[in-house]
Amino acid sequence: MSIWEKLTKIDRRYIYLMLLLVVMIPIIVPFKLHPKPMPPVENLFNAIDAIPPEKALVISVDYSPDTEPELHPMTYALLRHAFARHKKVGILCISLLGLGLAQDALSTVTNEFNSVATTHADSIINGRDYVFWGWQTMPLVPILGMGENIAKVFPVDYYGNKTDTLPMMKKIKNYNNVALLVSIAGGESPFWYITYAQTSFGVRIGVGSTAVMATDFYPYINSGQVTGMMSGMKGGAEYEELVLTKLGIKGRRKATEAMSSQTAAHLWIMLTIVLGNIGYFALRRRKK
Amino acid sequence: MTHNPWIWVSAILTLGIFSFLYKENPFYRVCEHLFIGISNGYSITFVWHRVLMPTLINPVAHGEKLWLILIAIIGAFYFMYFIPQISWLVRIPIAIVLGYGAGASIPRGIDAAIVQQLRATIITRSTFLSVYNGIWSIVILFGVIATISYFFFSRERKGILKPLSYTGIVFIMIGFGASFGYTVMARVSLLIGRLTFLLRDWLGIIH
Amino acid sequence: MTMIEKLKDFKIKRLLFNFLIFNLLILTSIYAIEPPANVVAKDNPNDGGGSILIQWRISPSDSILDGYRILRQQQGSTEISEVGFIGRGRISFTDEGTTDKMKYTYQVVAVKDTSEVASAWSNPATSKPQWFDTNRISVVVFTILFTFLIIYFIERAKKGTNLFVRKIPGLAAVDEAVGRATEMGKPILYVPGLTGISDVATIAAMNILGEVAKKIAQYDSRLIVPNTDPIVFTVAREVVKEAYIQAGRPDAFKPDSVYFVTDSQFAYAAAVDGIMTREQPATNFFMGYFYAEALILAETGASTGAVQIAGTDAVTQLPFFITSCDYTLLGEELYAASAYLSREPLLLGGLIGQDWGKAVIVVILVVLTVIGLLTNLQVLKLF
Amino acid sequence: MKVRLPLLLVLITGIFGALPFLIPHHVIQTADNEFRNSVLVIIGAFSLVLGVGSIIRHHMDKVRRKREHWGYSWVLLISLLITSIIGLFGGIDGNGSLPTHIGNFHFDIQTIFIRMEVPLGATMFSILAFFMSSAAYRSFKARSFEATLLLLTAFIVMFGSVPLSAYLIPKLPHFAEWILTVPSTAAKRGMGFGIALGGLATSLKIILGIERGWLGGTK
Repeated sequence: MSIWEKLTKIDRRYIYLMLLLVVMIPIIVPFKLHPKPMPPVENLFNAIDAIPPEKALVISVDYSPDTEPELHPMTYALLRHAFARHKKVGILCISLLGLGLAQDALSTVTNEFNSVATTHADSIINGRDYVFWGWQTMPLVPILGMGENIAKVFPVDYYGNKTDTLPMMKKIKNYNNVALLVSIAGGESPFWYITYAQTSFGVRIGVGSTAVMATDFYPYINSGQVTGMMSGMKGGAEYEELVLTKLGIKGRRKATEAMSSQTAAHLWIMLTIVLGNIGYFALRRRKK
Repeated sequence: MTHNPWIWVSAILTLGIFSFLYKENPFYRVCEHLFIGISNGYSITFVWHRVLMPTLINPVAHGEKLWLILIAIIGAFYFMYFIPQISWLVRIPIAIVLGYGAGASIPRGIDAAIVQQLRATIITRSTFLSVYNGIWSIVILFGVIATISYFFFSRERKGILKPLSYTGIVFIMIGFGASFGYTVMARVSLLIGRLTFLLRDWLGIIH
Repeated sequence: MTMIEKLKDFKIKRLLFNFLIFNLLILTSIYAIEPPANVVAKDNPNDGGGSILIQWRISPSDSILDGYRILRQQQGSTEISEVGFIGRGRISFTDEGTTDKMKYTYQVVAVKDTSEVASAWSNPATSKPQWFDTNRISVVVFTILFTFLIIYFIERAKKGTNLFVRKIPGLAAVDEAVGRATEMGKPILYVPGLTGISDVATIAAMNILGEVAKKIAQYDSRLIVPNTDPIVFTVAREVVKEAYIQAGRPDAFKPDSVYFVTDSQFAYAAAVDGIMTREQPATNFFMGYFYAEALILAETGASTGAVQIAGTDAVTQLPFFITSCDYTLLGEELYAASAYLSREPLLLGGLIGQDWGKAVIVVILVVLTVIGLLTNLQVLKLF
Repeated sequence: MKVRLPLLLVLITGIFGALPFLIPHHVIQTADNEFRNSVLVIIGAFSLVLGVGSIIRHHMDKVRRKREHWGYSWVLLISLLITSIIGLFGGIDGNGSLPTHIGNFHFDIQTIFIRMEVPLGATMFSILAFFMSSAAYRSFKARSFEATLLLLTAFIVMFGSVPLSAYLIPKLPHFAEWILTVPSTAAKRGMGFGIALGGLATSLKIILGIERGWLGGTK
């Protein structure tokens, strides 16, 4: 058998094994990548950068553990950005399963900041710099209710504090004090925010979405209803890159690390296409 | 390595399914049959606790909506399938489900897939407010017409239909290639998720 | 006064002045907000009753407001209740809690912090349900048009007009594939998609199954039909049984060849993968609606060396069937296939009616685009 | 009776199914809600009996006749039985009459679902990544013009979605996005029109009793 013939007849199991290796090795030892941010991601970053001190960023953690690899890094990146710029952050969950994830992201990122903070002002303090409102049943209740009074929707926060006694909440009453609301979701909750929170209260909406869902949101970016968007692992990685280059915040960049696997997998699949075609053309020429 | 027995169970089942990639084997067969058994068991549970209890048994037991008993009898016609003489009774519940499904899909299908799509495809002057948008809308309109022409069945592909339907298949193939390439990204993320579970939650190699 | 005293005096004066200005600012910020005007209430159109639409002219001080509180008073009652709150910049609100035939009046209150300014009361309005949704006229028109086309051609077919349907590539392979399985002494696998019986793709899959089963009965091959929907399972079994009767071989029908597996998507995929690798079918048919499992099934089938014929209207899954199967029916070709295979006039007539429907769509697209570009007519308002 | 009654029912429920989209009146909307949330749900629940009955019979038969691989049928039957018992008597949240934990070890139906069914399903789903690579290797060959188009667009979109491409060919990610939003949209929309018409025709034929395949071939 000639080498060309061999190229057309690689056992599928070798192809599988290679894919397994190219995905697994970078998970263990990620390589350095610097994704180039696309416009929707940059828009989201700039919108958060421009939040005035009297207004807040709201992050709605609407995903559950099954989409964690794609979406969780986005929450990390947003929190890092907001805390580095000392923006006020409010966090809520539409899905009950999101509570644990939001709590994980908050504690990890606040620890990152507080472990290097030297002064009280540098630290990230619950109630002053951020409030974790928790979860409220039936999505429409918080989505509409926050337009009138956030403290009414969430009388106590996730940790059991009375919400309206928290210093940050003195200024953050409702959507009027929210500069941007980012819904990170594997499902359609960003649509609910667009349909209800935006049309009734005019709040600006950002989206973090899985790659599969992302195409559904593009029309809303074009129409200006969505201010910015991160789509899939790639979107998360691009945001992490912005946080790294523009703010110099290190921290673990999980999406970028996973992008190593993603990149390697894509390149490998592209290589298999090339291999298959080289063999095919070589054989065809010989037959002629 | 974790001491949580459930994580071990999940990890072993994960490996069992992956083993199919090498070849079909007894380990995979066990996982496959377990999967079918559990999924059916879960469906039974779910239907009982989350469907029949709240929508049928509880209301009837409280003396509300007694007409639901009639519906339950119609539903029970499915059991007649196992009795050959009266097995035709199965057609009654099927007819109800099928008829409603067909009827409901007519106006909704026309609205979503025809009226709304026509609206989105037709070009007007305001489409040209942005020049690029205008040009791409023309390409889309042309592509839509070409694609439709590929699916004319009652005419031979002669005359104008020949080049038009050929252009149609060009659009279709480009669309399919794009879908394929795009889906690769999503599927690899799933694999990353599974491998992360094995390496982190089970083996504890990474953090 | 010394220079220093003058300076002090000036400072005090400036302080006083600042204080005054400051107070004035606070006062104006409280009293400057103005109410919205022209509050009009009317029955919310195209609804099932129980809601009233309230519209107003925006408050001149809208930009500094928190929003608007909407108050309602039922005629003949003194009680005033708040029915909602809406953000600044909005000019309408729908009160969805009204009782039909009751008269209500509304007041819109501009709110900033603790200060509020109310508009005048609106006209009284009542809510009532509508029997027809006028936004959906276009849907009705299209339904009537397409229904007419389809019924007309079915009637023509019934009268025996000769109806032409061009060859559909891939279908010629069906005979060949069944024959090949017989020669090899291997079974034929038929997967009827993952959706319920009212899905068009499933209905088409059942029609094709009938034709395939007839051929299988003639050739005396073995058929396997695993199902994921209980109702589709019963229908599939009847269809196969009927096909064996029509082929004159009722005794050859094995009821066990058509069975239910599970309604869980990936458990089903795992099971079919197992069947394909263990039973080694010579031919696999994938007909109907599929989700992500499409490629799992098709790639496993390809690895066993089976001839694969797929057909689906699930556009997102078509690329995967195209790459992994020998023949693929694209979208609508799946529906056409059942007509083409059975040659039944009713199905053929329907197919030709659909072709005319498509022609109508192309004409509408072209004509309205030309009008939309040449004139300023709002053609999109037609829909 | 065996044919007329089902056909009449299909006609009635078919018309009833179409009306709520056009008539907002609450009488119709309430009836429609009740029909969807009670009638269809209950009938659907009963249909599961058919399915589960079939799978149990299929595997019992395998065991009885000692067909090839009959041992695995036991795995299926026993796991089906155990999960059903735990689920039915242990309650969906694990608070039923049957105890579903020993000390700290919980084995209620939700735990079984999350720890067994979910990983099994997720792994099956992730296998797609492997199958995509082998499908790409085997079938993405430039055999014809159309096949080449498929191959090239898949290649461009795949490359466009990795960070590397933005450095090598800065315009590529935008081009990939353009393919998704312009030609791909056109093809999907064009196919959608035909599919919708096919759906309409089939639904009409079902309601009017022209399409009777679902009766099991009884003409």
